[in-house]
Amino acid sequence: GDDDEDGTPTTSASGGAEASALRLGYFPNITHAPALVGVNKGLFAEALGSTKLDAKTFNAGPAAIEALVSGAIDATYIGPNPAINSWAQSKGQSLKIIAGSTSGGAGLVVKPAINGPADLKGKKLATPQLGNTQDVALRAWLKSNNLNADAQGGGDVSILPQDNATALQAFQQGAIDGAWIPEPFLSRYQLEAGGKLLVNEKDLWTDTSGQFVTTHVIVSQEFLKKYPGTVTKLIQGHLKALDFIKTSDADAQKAANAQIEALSGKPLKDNVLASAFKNLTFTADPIAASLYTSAKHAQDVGLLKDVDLKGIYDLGALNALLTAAGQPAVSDAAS
Amino acid sequence: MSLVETQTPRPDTGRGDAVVRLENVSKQYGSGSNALLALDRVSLTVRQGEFVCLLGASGCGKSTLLSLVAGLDKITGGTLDIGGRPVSLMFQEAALFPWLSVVGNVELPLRLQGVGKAERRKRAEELLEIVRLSGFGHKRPHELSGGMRQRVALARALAQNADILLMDEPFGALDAMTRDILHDELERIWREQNLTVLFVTHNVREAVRLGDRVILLSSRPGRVIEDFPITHERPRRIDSPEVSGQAAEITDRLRAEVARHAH
Amino acid sequence: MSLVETQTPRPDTGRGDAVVRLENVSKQYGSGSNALLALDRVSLTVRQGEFVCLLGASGCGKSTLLSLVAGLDKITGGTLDIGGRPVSLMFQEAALFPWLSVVGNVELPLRLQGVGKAERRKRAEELLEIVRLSGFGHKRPHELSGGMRQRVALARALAQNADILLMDEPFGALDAMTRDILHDELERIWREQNLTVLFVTHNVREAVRLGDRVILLSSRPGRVIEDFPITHERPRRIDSPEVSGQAAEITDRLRAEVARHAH
Amino acid sequence: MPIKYPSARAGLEGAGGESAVAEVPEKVGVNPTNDQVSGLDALELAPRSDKGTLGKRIWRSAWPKLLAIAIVVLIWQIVVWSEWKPEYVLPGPKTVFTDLGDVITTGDFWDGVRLTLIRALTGFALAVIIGTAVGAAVSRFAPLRAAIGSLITGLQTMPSIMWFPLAILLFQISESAIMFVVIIGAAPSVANGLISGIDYVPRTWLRVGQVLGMKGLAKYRHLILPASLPSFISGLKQGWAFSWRSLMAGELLVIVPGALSIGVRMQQARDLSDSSLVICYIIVVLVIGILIDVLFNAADNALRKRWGLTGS
Amino acid sequence: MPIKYPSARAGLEGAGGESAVAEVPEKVGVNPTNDQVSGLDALELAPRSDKGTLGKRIWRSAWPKLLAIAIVVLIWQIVVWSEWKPEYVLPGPKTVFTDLGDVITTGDFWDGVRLTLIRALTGFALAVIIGTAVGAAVSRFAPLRAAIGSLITGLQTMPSIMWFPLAILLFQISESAIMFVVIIGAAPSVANGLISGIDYVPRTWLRVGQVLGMKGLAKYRHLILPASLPSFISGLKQGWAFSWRSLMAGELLVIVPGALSIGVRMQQARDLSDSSLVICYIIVVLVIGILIDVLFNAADNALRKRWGLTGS
Ligand SMILES: Nc1ncnc2c1ncn2[C@@H]1O[C@H](COP(=O)(O)OP(=O)(O)OP(=O)(O)O)[C@@H](O)[C@H]1O
Ligand SMILES: Nc1ncnc2c1ncn2[C@@H]1O[C@H](COP(=O)(O)OP(=O)(O)OP(=O)(O)O)[C@@H](O)[C@H]1O
Ligand SMILES: [Mg+2]
Ligand SMILES: [Mg+2]
Repeated sequence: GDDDEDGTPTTSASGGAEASALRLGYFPNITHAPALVGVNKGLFAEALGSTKLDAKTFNAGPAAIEALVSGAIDATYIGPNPAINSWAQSKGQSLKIIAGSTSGGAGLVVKPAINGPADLKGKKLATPQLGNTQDVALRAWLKSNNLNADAQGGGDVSILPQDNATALQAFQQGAIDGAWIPEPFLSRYQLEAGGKLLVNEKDLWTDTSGQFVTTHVIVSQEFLKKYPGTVTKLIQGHLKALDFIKTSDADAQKAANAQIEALSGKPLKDNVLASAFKNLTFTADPIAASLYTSAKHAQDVGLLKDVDLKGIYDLGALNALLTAAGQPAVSDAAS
Repeated sequence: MSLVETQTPRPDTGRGDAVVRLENVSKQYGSGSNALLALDRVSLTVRQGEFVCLLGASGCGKSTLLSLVAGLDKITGGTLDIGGRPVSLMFQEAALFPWLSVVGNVELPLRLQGVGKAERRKRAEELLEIVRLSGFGHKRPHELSGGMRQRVALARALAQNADILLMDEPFGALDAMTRDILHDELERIWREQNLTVLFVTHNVREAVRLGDRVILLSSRPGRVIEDFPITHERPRRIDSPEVSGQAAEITDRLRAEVARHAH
Repeated sequence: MSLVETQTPRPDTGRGDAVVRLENVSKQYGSGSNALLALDRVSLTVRQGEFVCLLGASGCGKSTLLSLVAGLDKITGGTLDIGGRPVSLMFQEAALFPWLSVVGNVELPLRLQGVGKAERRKRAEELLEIVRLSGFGHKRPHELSGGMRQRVALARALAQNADILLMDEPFGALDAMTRDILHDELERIWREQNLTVLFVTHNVREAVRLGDRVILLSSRPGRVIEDFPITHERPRRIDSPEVSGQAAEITDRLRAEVARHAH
Repeated sequence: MPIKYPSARAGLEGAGGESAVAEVPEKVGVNPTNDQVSGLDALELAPRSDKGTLGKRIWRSAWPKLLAIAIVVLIWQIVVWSEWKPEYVLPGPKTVFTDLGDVITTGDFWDGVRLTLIRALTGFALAVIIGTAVGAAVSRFAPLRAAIGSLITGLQTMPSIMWFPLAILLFQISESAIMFVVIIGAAPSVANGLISGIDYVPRTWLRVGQVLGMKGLAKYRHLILPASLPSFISGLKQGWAFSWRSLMAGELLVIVPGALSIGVRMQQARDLSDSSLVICYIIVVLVIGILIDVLFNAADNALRKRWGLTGS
Repeated sequence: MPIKYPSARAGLEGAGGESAVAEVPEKVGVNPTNDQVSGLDALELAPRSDKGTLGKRIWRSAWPKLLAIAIVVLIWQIVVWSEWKPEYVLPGPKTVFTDLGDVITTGDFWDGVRLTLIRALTGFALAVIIGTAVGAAVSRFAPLRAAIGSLITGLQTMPSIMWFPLAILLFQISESAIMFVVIIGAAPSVANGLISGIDYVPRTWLRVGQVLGMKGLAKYRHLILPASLPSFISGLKQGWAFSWRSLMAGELLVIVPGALSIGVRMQQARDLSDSSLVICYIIVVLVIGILIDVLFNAADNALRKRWGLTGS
């Protein structure tokens, strides 16, 4: 369904032009629960009406971004970093963030013997990827505790960017001393590898009352310009999914896990699933403030070039829908 | 043997035209300090339908001469002219293709000429019959003896049905009896098909038995030093007194030459 | 030539002991419908210091016999006994190693025997001198003519300095003159080193010129059909009347045999 | 002291000089019975004797493999027993084989195998066609060789992950994108195998071909291809390895819900740090790899037999 | 109508029958001047003529490559000009080469290259040693061949990512873990190349070796290895490709303080969605791959020359 986008735009009741198909990307990952639930329960299809949903899955942010910018998909659920990076590389032309999806669910898990920042000197800690949210959070946190770590893995604390699965395995074998990771690994480090939660990232985000963006929804600017109506419907479906999660938590967990199983052959363990769901908050608020702060931290530790994030959000459609539903609008302001 | 009937008739250009003409042909291998002058200003004309034998010491440049005529190597001096006629060369080594059976090897030239399957199988069988190897068609080359391989190579060369046939010591590895039989066959085919043959051998009596002329090459660099016309009536016998007599004469000349160039 | 002095003296076991003994040796290639009986109950004894020549039609099993004696193939019947003596075999094809230069090929057996560098270079040069190829040591095999390659193979076989020397048509690709010279050399080496030689050839006069005995093999399956002792005084000349006379006699016998088995 | 060469028949007649064999062992080079122990010699020089029944032959080729497997499993079990690593890091054979049993008894798994194999075979077939064409062209035209000869190996050294952006750019998210990654991984090997085979076609054969008037396609059909077949087959083998590896990476590009390809399952097992499942899939991939290799070896053996074990 | 074969000398003396060449073109098989156009023939059969000065020779081998690069860059530029994709998706050559210039002028980059190359060469060297030993052993002992012959190719088809768990298990997060992944990726190719070479050693040579009394090590040293060198070298080439690819994957495993290896830099460029940088690193990896291939080709050419372009 890669060339369906050229179908003649039809005009919907809500005003914007609509595409014949929407190609939506997401990961078979618990932080993308609204997408998992929405696809599994047919909520997107329901909202999109005559527009066909063509869902694609990815395993990592870069691939999803590559697909988005080369026109292989129109919208995708994704973490904050790939979005910022693409925004920076394209000088603000590639994408727009149109809604939040997931907040929270990250932190530093360490070996039980480590009791505080003082014990971390000379230790090895893993993060998912150099310069990503967790990596930046760890570095910022270390800095605030007067520990230094350089981009090459040197310093008081050695930071090793590794993919989550490898890092967990290394942790299980004692090859690393801890990791700053998102869900579901945050739960798995504790449940499967006997790790101790040293820092819950939630506690660091005091200005946003413990909220920080983990996943949001982006759409390619070209698609947004051409088919604003379809985008609105996508947000509608997204909101329905969020609602579903809020109202029937147990069903939502089951649906998300069923979708994960369908996509990758194996579901998450129940205890991991439950723990992860507990740590995550699913909300349409993109928590813009945390994004700006995280970007600033990244610039501070030298992992991001100066980038102007102004205009990365396009929350008009979302706010219109929220208002219509009698909910408070969300903001794209820095704080 | 029906070999001749099944072949397309060759336009009779009449015996006597120059078919292979070498004028001051030189061939140098390598260059600089490693250079080796294999042939030095060789001039030689072979007429249509002639059977010319080449004699010379080991390493004097006979194989080189044949490969130049066949167009496999390039001359480094002089002029060589074969009028674009099709040439067939039987190499000193049998050089059969190991991935083909014996009959497959013989059929190959016919296949390349687009001869149909049944037809070429028939021709190949006839040729194997001529080299006295019928019944060995399904064998692989490595299952044959040295002499048998050489005979398959001969059959393959004949299958090509070319105007000019170059033969490099074709019968060296054969016993006297088999060789006699093949001499007769070769002479018959040569006559019937009006072939032009350039034939390298070390056996002087063989050369006298077969050739219209016997050419003597000197050693390093190779040069034509003598050209003996053989005028005895055909069919000749290799053990006839005439053949032996002339062979003795040529042998003496050859010995003198080799002794002079003794290296 | 100082070749002999530089070699380790061989214990003189006295001429006359049986060195190679074949009793009812058979050799069958393949099996089932594809079986080919190459040798059938061949019995043959070669004594210490004897020079035995093998004659037979193309494909009669001469090469097979040599490879059995050399231990390259296994007999399928009978008993073969060479008393564990070192054997050297010169193949029908030169089979030189292309990654070695000419002198490298000749040196190889010496190297395998652990002869030192200077020493083996000297010996190799002497051997190349014997086969009249001094000055070609640095060439690569593909730069040689067919006859020259065969001579290098001979030098390599001689370098092995084995008790038993098996030779498969070693001089087939050589001109008469070069061959005469090598006959003399081979005879000298054979005598001086008290070698035992088994020599395959298609040239009957060559066999008579060189051999103490000439053995005739029949065709498919190969069998010993005649054993001619050659008693003429050495040194012999290949064109002497004695040699020619006995050669004619053997040729007649051979022809009769080949004609009987005509295939 | 004479050595007897005992023959099949001599053995029946009574082993007269048998004891003498041991007495002069220093010249084994000429003694075929002694050389028999070395696999290569036995393989190359000994006539193939009685073949036995089909069952016997299969058993004969299978037992060393089974023995090797048994040894590996035994060592593995011993390591597990030694409690060197906890069970969730290095599960024992029993756990793994139970899991494997569970996995391969689901129809779903076989759907995945089918999907993956179809992709692999399609991709490989295309890679062979393209690689052969490129290899033939490159070895035929000197300027082309100078221009892109080295590029071919260069391409091969690119990790397949780096082709993803380009694949997505050119083919969007589709099966074609996977094919692209597979082909670009495997075709260079095929081309290289062919080129190296062509480079080593004996000069004599080329000369024979020229005398027979072979040109263009006929020359390739009747001379170059058969003569370079051994090297070509080994190129195909390598190409298969590359295409399979690229496919495992490429399958993460497009996930077809329902029939989960092997690559996706493997990635998932890794993501879940399910060591037992990871080992299961390692075994599955190994078995497929070995089965395909057995096919290649069969082709190779047939070829060697036809060639009389080697060139003329 | 006779064809003149113009020779070097004849050309100087005046081209007498030159025009006749065109008149009988259907029998080009026997006409060496016509066959000159085909690269293979020219390569195989024509005597190598004057070599020219060193500069000239380098130029002659370089210009087709430069031309090829120029053409690729031109097509790329045209695609960019056509605005098929926005610049941030498919950056133009100018952007990329500017970035490349920036990247390669930092000392840091060269530290990374050095680190990666040292790893690659160490790993490859070890893989060659191990692969050669295994290959020789496997082709020598028939039971070993039956037992693990196919396993070798099987191992090769394992995506390197699947070795990580095992590598970490055995070597923790260390350089040794990278080496392990590299070696297990490359050694099978080397072994396979050697095995296939050994399998196709002409029977005649084996027989000569046997007559010369070669056994054991001497046989390998003086016969098997030189005879199987062509195939061995092509195995080395493939092995290099595998080891380089495995290294790129393996480098993501271990971050050594101080210098960022090429693999890590590449991944980072991808993570940052910096297309221009990604292409930069693709170019860097390609260039390294090509340079190494040029080395292999030099070895190969030397070999072919020694062999008289091919077997005897
Ligand atoms: N490819 C080559 N490269 C270099 N020198 C060569 C090459 N081929 C032949 N020669 C040399 O050219 C000379 C003539 O060789 P050629 O093969 O023509 O001899 P010949 O007369 O056929 O000898 P023979 O009777 O032994 O076959 C020899 O000295 C040989 O060393
Ligand atoms: N490897 C083999 N496999 C099957 N048959 C073989 C094999 N080698 C030889 N033969 C057959 O054995 C017979 C004898 O072959 P051999 O090579 O011993 O003959 P030869 O006497 O040396 O002949 P020539 O004088 O032509 O060299 C031939 O019929 C041949 O076809
Ligand atoms: Mg010659
Ligand atoms: Mg023979």
